Amino acid sequence: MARIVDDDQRMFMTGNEVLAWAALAAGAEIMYGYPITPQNEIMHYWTRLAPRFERGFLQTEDELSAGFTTLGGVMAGKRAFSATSGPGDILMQEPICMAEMMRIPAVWIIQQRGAPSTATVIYGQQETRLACFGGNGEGHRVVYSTSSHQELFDYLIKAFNTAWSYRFPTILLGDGYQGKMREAVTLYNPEDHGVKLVPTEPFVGRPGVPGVDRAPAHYRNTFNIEEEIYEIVHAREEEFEALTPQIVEFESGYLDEAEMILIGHGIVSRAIKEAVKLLQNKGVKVGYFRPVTLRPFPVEELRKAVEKVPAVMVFESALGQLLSMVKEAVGGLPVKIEAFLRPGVGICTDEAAEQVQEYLRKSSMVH
Amino acid sequence: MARIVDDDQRMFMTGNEVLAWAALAAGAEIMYGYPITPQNEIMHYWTRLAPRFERGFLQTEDELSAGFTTLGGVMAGKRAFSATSGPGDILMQEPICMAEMMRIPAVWIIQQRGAPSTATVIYGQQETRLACFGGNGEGHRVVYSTSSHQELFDYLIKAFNTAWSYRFPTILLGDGYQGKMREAVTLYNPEDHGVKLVPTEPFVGRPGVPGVDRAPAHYRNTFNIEEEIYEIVHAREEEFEALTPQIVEFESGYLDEAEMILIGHGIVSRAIKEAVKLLQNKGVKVGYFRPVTLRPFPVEELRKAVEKVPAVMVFESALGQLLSMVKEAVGGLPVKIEAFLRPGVGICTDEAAEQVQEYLRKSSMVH
Amino acid sequence: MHTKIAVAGEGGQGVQSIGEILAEAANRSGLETTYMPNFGVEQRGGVSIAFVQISDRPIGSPKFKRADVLVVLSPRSVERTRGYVTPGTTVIYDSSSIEAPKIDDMTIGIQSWETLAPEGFADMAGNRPGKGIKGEEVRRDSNVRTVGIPAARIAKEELQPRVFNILILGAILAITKVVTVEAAREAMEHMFREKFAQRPELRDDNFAALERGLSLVETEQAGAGR
Amino acid sequence: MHTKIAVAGEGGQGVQSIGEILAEAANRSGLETTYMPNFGVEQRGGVSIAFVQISDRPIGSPKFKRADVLVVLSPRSVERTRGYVTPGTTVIYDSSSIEAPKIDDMTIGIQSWETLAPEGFADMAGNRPGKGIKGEEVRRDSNVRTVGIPAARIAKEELQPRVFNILILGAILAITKVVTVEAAREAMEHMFREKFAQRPELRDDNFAALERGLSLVETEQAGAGR
Amino acid sequence: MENKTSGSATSESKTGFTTRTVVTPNEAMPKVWRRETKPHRFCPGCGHPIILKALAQAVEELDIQGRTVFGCDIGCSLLAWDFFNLDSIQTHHGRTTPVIAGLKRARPDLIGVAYMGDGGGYAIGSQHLLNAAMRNDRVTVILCNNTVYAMTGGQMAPTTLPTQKTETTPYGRDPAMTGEPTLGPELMAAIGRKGAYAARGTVANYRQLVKFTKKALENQLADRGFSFLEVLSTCPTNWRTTPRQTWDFVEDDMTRVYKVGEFLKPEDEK
Amino acid sequence: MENKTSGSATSESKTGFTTRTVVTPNEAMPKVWRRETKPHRFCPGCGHPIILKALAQAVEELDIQGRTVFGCDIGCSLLAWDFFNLDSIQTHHGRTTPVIAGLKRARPDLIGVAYMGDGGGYAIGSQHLLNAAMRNDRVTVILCNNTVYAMTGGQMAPTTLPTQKTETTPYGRDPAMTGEPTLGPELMAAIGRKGAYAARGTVANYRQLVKFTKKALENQLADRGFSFLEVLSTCPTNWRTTPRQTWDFVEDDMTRVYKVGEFLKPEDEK
Amino acid sequence: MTRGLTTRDVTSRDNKVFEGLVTEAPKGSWTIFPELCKGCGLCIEKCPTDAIRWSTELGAYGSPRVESDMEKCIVCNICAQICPDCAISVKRGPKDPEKSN
Amino acid sequence: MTRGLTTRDVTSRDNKVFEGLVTEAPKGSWTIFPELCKGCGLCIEKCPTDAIRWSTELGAYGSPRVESDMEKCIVCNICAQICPDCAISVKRGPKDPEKSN
Ligand SMILES: Cc1ncc(C[n+]2csc(CCOP(=O)(O)OP(=O)(O)O)c2C)c(N)n1
Ligand SMILES: Cc1ncc(C[n+]2csc(CCOP(=O)(O)OP(=O)(O)O)c2C)c(N)n1
Ligand code: SF4
Ligand code: SF4
Ligand code: SF4
Ligand code: SF4
Ligand code: SF4
Ligand code: SF4
Ligand SMILES: [Mg+2]
Ligand SMILES: [Mg+2]
Repeated sequence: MARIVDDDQRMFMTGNEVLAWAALAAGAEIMYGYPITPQNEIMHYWTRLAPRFERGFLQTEDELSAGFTTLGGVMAGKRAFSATSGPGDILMQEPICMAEMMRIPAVWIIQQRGAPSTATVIYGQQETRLACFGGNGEGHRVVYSTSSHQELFDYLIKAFNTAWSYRFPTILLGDGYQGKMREAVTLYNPEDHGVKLVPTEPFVGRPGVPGVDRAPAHYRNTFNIEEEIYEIVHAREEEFEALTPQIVEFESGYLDEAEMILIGHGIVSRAIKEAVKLLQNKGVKVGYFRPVTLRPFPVEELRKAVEKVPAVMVFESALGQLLSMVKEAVGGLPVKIEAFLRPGVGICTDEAAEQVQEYLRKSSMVH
Repeated sequence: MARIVDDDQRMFMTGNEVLAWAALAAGAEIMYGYPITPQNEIMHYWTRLAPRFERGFLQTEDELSAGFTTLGGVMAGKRAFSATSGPGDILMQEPICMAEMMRIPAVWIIQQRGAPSTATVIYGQQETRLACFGGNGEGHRVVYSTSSHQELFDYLIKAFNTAWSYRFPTILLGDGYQGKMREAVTLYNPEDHGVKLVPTEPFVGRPGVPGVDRAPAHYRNTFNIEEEIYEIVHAREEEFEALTPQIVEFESGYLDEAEMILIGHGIVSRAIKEAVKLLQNKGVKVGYFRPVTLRPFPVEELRKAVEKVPAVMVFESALGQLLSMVKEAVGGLPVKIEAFLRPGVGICTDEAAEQVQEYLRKSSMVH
Repeated sequence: MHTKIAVAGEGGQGVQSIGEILAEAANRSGLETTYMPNFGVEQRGGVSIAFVQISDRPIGSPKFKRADVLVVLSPRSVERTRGYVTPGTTVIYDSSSIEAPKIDDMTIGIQSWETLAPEGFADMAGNRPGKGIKGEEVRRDSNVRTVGIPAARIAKEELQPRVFNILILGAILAITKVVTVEAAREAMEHMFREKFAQRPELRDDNFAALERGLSLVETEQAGAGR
Repeated sequence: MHTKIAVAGEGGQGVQSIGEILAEAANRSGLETTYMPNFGVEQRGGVSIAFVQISDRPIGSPKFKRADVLVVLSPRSVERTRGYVTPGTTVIYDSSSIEAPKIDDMTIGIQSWETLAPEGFADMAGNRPGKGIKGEEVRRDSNVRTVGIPAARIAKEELQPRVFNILILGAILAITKVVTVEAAREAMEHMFREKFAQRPELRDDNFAALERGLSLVETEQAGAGR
Repeated sequence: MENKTSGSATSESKTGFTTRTVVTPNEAMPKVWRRETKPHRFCPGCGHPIILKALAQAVEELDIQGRTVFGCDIGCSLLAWDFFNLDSIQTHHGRTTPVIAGLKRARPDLIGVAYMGDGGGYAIGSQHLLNAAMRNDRVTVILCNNTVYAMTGGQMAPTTLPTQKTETTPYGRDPAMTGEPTLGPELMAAIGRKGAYAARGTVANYRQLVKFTKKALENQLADRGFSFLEVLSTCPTNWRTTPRQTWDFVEDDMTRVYKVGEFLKPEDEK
Repeated sequence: MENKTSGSATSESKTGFTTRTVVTPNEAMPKVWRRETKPHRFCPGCGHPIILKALAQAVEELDIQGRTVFGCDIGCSLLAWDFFNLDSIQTHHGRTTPVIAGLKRARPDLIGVAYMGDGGGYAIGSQHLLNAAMRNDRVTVILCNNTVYAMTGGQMAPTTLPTQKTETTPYGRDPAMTGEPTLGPELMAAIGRKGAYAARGTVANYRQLVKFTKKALENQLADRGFSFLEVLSTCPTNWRTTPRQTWDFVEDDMTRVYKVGEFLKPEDEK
Repeated sequence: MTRGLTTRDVTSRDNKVFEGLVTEAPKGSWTIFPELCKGCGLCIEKCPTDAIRWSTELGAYGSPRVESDMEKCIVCNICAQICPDCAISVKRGPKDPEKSN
Repeated sequence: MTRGLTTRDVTSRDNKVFEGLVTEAPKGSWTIFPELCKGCGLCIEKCPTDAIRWSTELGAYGSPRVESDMEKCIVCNICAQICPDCAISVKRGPKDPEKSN
C-alpha cells in the first residue's frame, strides 16, 4: 500500500474528510456508496483521492446495492467499505445481515442522524440499537463508537483489521456532528505507528480450476432445517464470546470513590468526561465509563466499574438505547440507574455536570 | 361490513388461513403483499376470499413497495395491511418507521422464520427485537405476540382497532409454526362478541376543496431542526407511556408461592404453560408469565409478578431477545434470571419442564 | 391423554393426508389437536413428515422430538425419523417395502434432521459436523414396539394402489385407538366431500381400505411385533 | 479558558469563513478547537450560523446552547440566535444594518431554533407550539455586553464590500482576544493560499480589512456598548 | 381569479411610467399554490417550482383541486410538502410512487400525483417506477431531471451528463465507468403499456410543460393508464451557474441528450 | 472427456440389443457440473438445470472455469448454490446483480455470472438489473422466466401470462389490474447501451440456448458491456402440468408472448 | 382526526396577500412582488427584449430584485411564466386594469 | 481461510461416478443413469421418433425411470440435451465404443 502521508501530519479538517483519509490509510481498495447526509463528504473526498491512490469507487442505485456490491467486493478479496445513515442505515441492514450469516468482513461507516424515519439530517445517537442489532436477528458484528476525529482515523483502520481478523462485519458508528465538524487530527501511515494491516484473502476467484486443482468455494446463507440454524447461531455466539476479551474496548476514569458514574458513548462521552473533570475540580466525586465497542459490549468491565457505586447516570442523544444495554449489563447489581436522554440533540459539558449535581443534591437531601 | 360467518363457527385450519378470515372479520379493506414463506397462504386465502367480500389486493414488486402502498392505502382512509417475514421484515422496517413518524395506523402480520439472513423458511422467534424496535430508532408501535389460532383471529381484529384508536402502527407477531399448522379456531363476527370496529378516517382526500372549503392536509416526516425531533420523540414517548395501561396485555398463572416463574411469549408460552401445569401436578411450585404485548412491554406487571420469586427462567426460540427485555424490565429486583434459549427451534412442554426441574434440583443442592 | 404421532414417507405416498385425517377426526371428537407438515425451501422431493398431536389438554409446541407413534412408509423415511423413537414409541411400518426397522439401543434418540428436503440438500446438512442440541442425550433403554403392515402389497393386490395411505390409516386406528373409526370416517366425508360427490366409487374404495387396515392389524399384528 | 463563539448572518455574508478562520487560527495556536456549521435539508437560504469553540482542554459537544461571544450580522440572525445569549455573553453586531439588539431579561435564554433554513420552513418550525427542552429555564438576570460595529458601511465606503466579514473578524479578535492577530493572518495565508497566489491584491484587501476591524473596536467600542 | 387591490401608493418610475404599490393575492400565482407558504423554500432559480407551477395550473384548469393528492419524495421535492392547497404526503426517498399507487388502489376516485427527483425515480425508486408502469397503475408520476442529487449537495445522478462534474464525479462523469444517462420517457415508451402516457417537458418551455402536465393528468382522469412526465429542470445551486449558464445548460447541453416531446400517447399501443 | 467404464454387466434388452451396466463419471454431464452434488435438488422436469447445463457447456467451451464466479439468487436458483465446480455465492432475493457487479468492479479479471428468477430479477431486484444495465456493468445476468414465484409456491410473477392461474391470481391474471407481462430483453434493447447484449432463449431449444449463453459470456470476456439473457423455463411443480402440457406451455403459450431471439447485439448501438 | 399527526395547524382559507409594484404602460402592466423575488435572474435571461434589469432595491433574500423597462417590454408574459417564485405578473391591455373594471 | 465461513468441506477433486445402463445398437449407444432420472417425462415428449417409454424400473425418486427403444432411436441426442438431470447419454456410431478404442 502506498503511504498516504510522508510523516505524521496534524490537520484541521471535517470528520468525513478524516474518514476518507483513514480508509486510504487502512488500505481500503474500493468504496461503494449512495448519497445521504451527513456522510456525503466521505464519498466526495474519496472520489477525489481514490484516483491518486489507485483505489476504486462505485456509486450505486440505492443502499441495498451499495451494501451488496460491497459484499461482492469483499468476497473478491478486497478491503471494501460503504457508508450511510438514517433511512439508508435501515436498508443497509439487509446486506449487513447477509454479511453476518456468511462472515463477510465488510466495513460500514454509519454517521447517525435524527430518527425515526427521515427526521433530520443532522445528528443523533438514535441508530445505536440498529447499528448493533439490526437485521432479522441474532447475527454477530463488531461496532466501534468514536468520539473524536483522531478516533475516526484510528478506529477506521482498526475496523478493517478487526473485520479481516475475525470475519465479522464491522461498523464504525459516528454521527453527523462528527462528520461535519472540524477539529484537529493527526494523519499517519499505520506502519509508522506499528499497526500492521491484516491481509485479505479472496473468498472466490482464488487460483486454480475448481473441482480440478482445488475445491470450489460454495457460499450460502440459506438452510433447510431448523437445527442447522440453531447450531450456527449458537456456535457463532460462543465464538463471539470467546473473542470478546480480544475485541472489547472501553474507557473509564475517576472510578475510585465515585459517588456516581457517568456513562455515555460516542461524542457524548466527550461531554461526560469533561463534566467529570469539572466536577472533580469542584471536589465532587464522580467518574465516567465509556464503552468504545458497543458490540461486544464491555459487560464485565462495566459491572466491575459500577459494583461499588450507588448510582450511575446514562447520557445519550437517544431515548434510551445505551440505557437498555446498560440496564441489561448491570442487571442484578444494586446500583441505581439514572438517565439523561436527549433524542436527536447534543449534550453539552455544562448540562451534564448540572444534571449530576442536581441529582446528587437531591439524593443527599433524601439521605 | 358484511358478516363473514353466519354464526360462530368452529373450524380446523392453518394459521395463515385463520389470518385471512380474521382480516375479513376486522373489516380490512385492502391487502398489499409480496410473497415470502411462511406467510404466503395469508395472501393465497385473501386473494380467494377478497372478491367474494369486495376487498382489494395488490401484489407489489417487493416488501418496500408492499409497505409503502399499505401506507398509501391507510392514508386514503382504508383499513389496509400487509404481511411478511425474515428478510422481508427487514425491508418492511423502512415503511414501518415512516408509519411511526407520521402516526399511520397500518397493520402488519409478521410470521417469524429462522435468522439471520435468509436462514430457514420455517420458524423462529428471532425477529422479536426487529418487530419491536426495527427502523432507524425510537419510533413507537404496538406489537402483539400470539400463541394460538384463536389468538391469531382475536388479536388481528384487535390490532386493527388498536391501530385506528391510537394511530400507532401495529404488528401481529406470529411465527412459521403458527402459520403452517392446523388447529381448531372459532371464527365469529366481531359484533356478535361485542367487539366494535373502530372507524377509519381518511388522512387525505376528505370532502371539500383544500384551501377553499378546508385546510389542506400536509403530512411530512422530515424536520429541519434537531430540537423538533427531540420534541416529537419525547412527546410520543409520553403519549405511549400514558396509553400503556390501556394497551398492555399479559397472561400469568400460579404466581403465588412460586419458586420459579417461567417466562415466554408467542407459541413458546404454550409449552411453558403446559409445563407449569405438569410440574404443579407433581407438586412443584412454579408459575408462568407471558407478555402478550411485547410493545408496550408489561414492565410493571412483570416486576410485580417476580418481586417475591427467587428466580425466573426465560424460554425463547431465540438467542436472548425476550431475555433482554426481561432483564431490562426487572432491573434492580433481586430475582435470578435463567434462560433456555433455542434460536430457530421449537420448545416442547417436556423439555421446558425438565429444564426447570433440573434447575430446581441443582439450586436446592446448593442451598 | 396426549399422543404424538409422526407419519413419514415419500412425497407421493399420501402421508400428509393421513395426518390431516387423523387431526380432523380428533378435532371433530372434541379433542385438542395440532397438525403440522414439515416444509423447507424446496417445493418437492424428499421425505415428507406429518406431525400430529392429539390431547385432552392444550398443546404446546406443534412439533415434537419424541413420538408416541411413528409411522414410516419408505426406507428413506426410516433413516430420516430415527430420532423420533424413544422408549415407549410404537413404530408402524409398511412391511411390504421395508424390512423390520432395526431399532436398537444405539439408534433410539439419535439426533436427526426433520425435513422434507430432497436428498442432496438434506444429506449434506446431515453430514455437517453438527454438535447436536444441548441437553440432548442418547437414551439407552429401549422399549419399542414395531408393527409391520404389508400395506403396499395388499393395496396393490387386493384394493387400489392409491388407497395405500388409507389402509395405513386403518392400521394406525386399530393399533393406537387415538380416534374412533367413526370419527375418521366422518373426517373423510367432510374433507373429500366434493370428490366423493363427483365420484362415489372413491368413497367405497377408501372406506374398504380403512376396514382392511383395521382388520389387518388384528391378523398380522402379533407376527410383526418384536 | 474555554470560549464558545457563534457567528450568524445571511447566506452570502461569509459567516462560515469567519468561523473557519477563527478555528484554523486557534488550531494553529495549539489550542483545542472545534468548528461546526449548522446544516439542514435545504441547500441554500436562511440564516447561517458558525459554531466555534476554543479551549485549552478537550471540547465536549461541538454545538452549544449558550455563547460566550455571539456575532450577529443581519436582522434575521438576531431573531434566530436570541437563545444563545446568556449572562456574560458578548454580542457583536453590525451596527450599520442592525439596530442595537434589544437584549432584555425576557429574551435571554429563550428557546430558539438553530437552523440555516429558508424562512418558510424555519418560521413554520418556530411557530409550532414547541414545549421547549426539559430543564431549560429562562434566566432572568442579564449581564450582557453588546458591541456595534458599522462594518457593512465601512466595508462599502472605505474598503470593498466583499471583505465585510474579515473586518468583522478583526473586530472579534480585538474584543475577544481568543486568538492573536498573527495567528489569524497565518490561518488566512494557509486557507487562501491559492487565491492569494493568483490575485495578490486579495491578500492586501483582506489584511487591510482585518486591521480596520481591529482599529474600529478601539475607536467605537465604548459608544456601542450598553 | 379576482385580484383585490387592497392598497396602493403611486410613484413615477424612471422610465416615465407610473409605478403603484398594490397589495394583492397575486394573480400570477396559481390558486392551487398555497400563498401562506410563499415565498417557498426552493433556492433562487430552482426549476422545481416552475414544474409545480405548471402542475398547479393544470390542476386548476382541469378543476380537480378537490380530489388531487400530491405526494413528494425525499430530495428537494420534499420542500413542497406544504406547497399546495392540495392534500399532500411527503414520503421516503424513492417511495412516492408506491405510496401514491397504494392510495390510488384504495381510492380510485382520487387523482394521485407522485412528484420526485431523478435520483428518487431512476435510482433508489426505479423498481417502483418500473413496476408501476408495468402494472399500468393509474397514477401520474412527474419527475424532475436536474442531472444531480441536489438535496444532498450535488452528487452524480443517473441523469448526469457525460463529462459533467459533480461531487462524486469530480473529474467529470465517465460513461465508460458509470454508464450513459438514463432516458426515462424512452424507457416508458419501450414498456409501451396500452393507455399509458410518457413525455419529457422542460422548464424552458412553460406552455408545453403545462400541456404535457394536463395530458398526464387527463390520462389518469380518463382511467386509461400510467402517466409519466419527466421535466428538464435547473439547479443553479449545485451546478454553480449564472442565470445565463443555467439556461444554456438546460436548453443546450441537456436538450442535446434529452429530447423534449411526447414518447407514448394513450392511443399508441404495443 | 474420458469415460472410464469401471464395471460392466451385460444383459439382453427386450428389443434384442445388448444392455450393459457401466460405471462412469457420465459424459453427458458437463465437467463444470459438480458430480458430488448430483442428483441435484431441482424438481423433476424443472427447467433451471437445463439452463445451468447450457451455462456449464458454455463455460467449458470458453475454457473459463478457472475464473468464473457464479452467483445465485433466493428463489429456486438457490438450489444451485453447490451445483457447479465453480466458485459460487448464494445471495439474497433480488441481490445477485449487485453482489456480482460489486465483485466485478473489484476484480475485473473474473467473469461474473448473476443467475436469478423472474421475481428476483424483474420485481424485487429490478432497480439493480436496470441500473447495472444503465451503467453497462461488465457482468452476465441470466434470468429464468418460469412465469411464477416458484420457490414460494407459485404466486404471480411479473412474467405470469394473462389469464394464467397462480396462487395469488386464483381466478387468472387480469392484466387490467396487474399489468401485462414484463418483457426483459426488449427493455434492455430499449436501454440500448453500446456493447451490451440482450437475448431470450428457451429450454425448448438447447443448442440455441448454449449459443446465446456463450455470446453473453463472450461479451463480458471482450469487456464490451452488460450481457443479459432471459430463458423461458419450466416449473411443472407449480404449473401442475404433465410433461406434454409442460412443453406446450413453454413452446406455445409462453413463446406467443415472449419472442425468442437476440434483441441487442454488441454491434448495435443507440 | 389529527391526534398526534404531523399535519400543520393551518387555517382553511389561504388569504395571504403580497405587496406588488405595478408599472403601467400603454401595452399593459408589469408587476414585481419584491418579497417573492429571490433575484435568481432567470427572467432577465429569458426576456426576448432585454427589458428586465437588476433593481437597486432588495428582494426576498436580501439579494437584489429585478425591474422592467416598460419602454422595451412587450408584455409577452414569458418572464412571469418562467419565474420560479411567481414574483412577476404581466397584464396586457388597458393601461390601468382598475379603470377598465 | 475458511474460519467460520459457511463453505462446504469438500474434496477438491470431483470424482463421483454413476451407474449407467448402456443399450447398444448399430447406430450408436443410449445410456440411462437410473440414479439420476427423476422420471419427469420431458424426454419422452421431446423424442422425435417416440423411442422413449416408461420403464418398469425405478429412478432417482422412487418414481419410474425411462428407457429407449433402440429400434426407433435415431441417436439424435435431443433427449440427452433436454434432460434436466443429465440422466441420458447418447453416442452415435460404432456399436461398441470400447472396441473402437
Ligand atoms: C433511503 C435514503 N437514502 C438516501 C437518502 C438521502 N437523500 C436525501 S435527498 C437525496 C437526493 C435526492 O436527489 P433527487 O431525487 O435527484 O432529487 P433532487 O434533490 O435532485 O431534486 C438523497 C440521496 C435518504 N433520505 N433516504
Ligand atoms: C427480501 C425477500 N423477500 C421475499 C423472499 C421470499 N422468496 C424466496 S424465493 C421467492 C420467489 C422467487 O421467485 P423467482 O425469483 O421467480 O424464482 P423461482 O423460484 O421462480 O425460480 C421469494 C419471493 C425472500 N427470501 N427475501
Ligand atoms: S439545491 Fe437545486 S434542486 Fe434543490 S432547491 Fe436548490 S436549486 Fe432547487
Ligand atoms: S418449484 Fe418449479 S422452478 Fe422450483 S425446482 Fe421445482 S420445478 Fe423448478
Ligand atoms: S425570475 Fe422571478 S425570482 Fe428570479 S429574478 Fe426574475 S422575478 Fe426575481
Ligand atoms: S413581459 Fe415579456 S417583454 Fe416584458 S419583461 Fe416580461 S419577458 Fe420581457
Ligand atoms: S428427461 Fe431425464 S429425468 Fe426426465 S424422464 Fe427423461 S431421463 Fe428421466
Ligand atoms: S437420441 Fe433422439 S431418437 Fe434417440 S431416444 Fe433420444 S431423442 Fe429419441
Ligand atoms: Mg435530482
Ligand atoms: Mg420465477
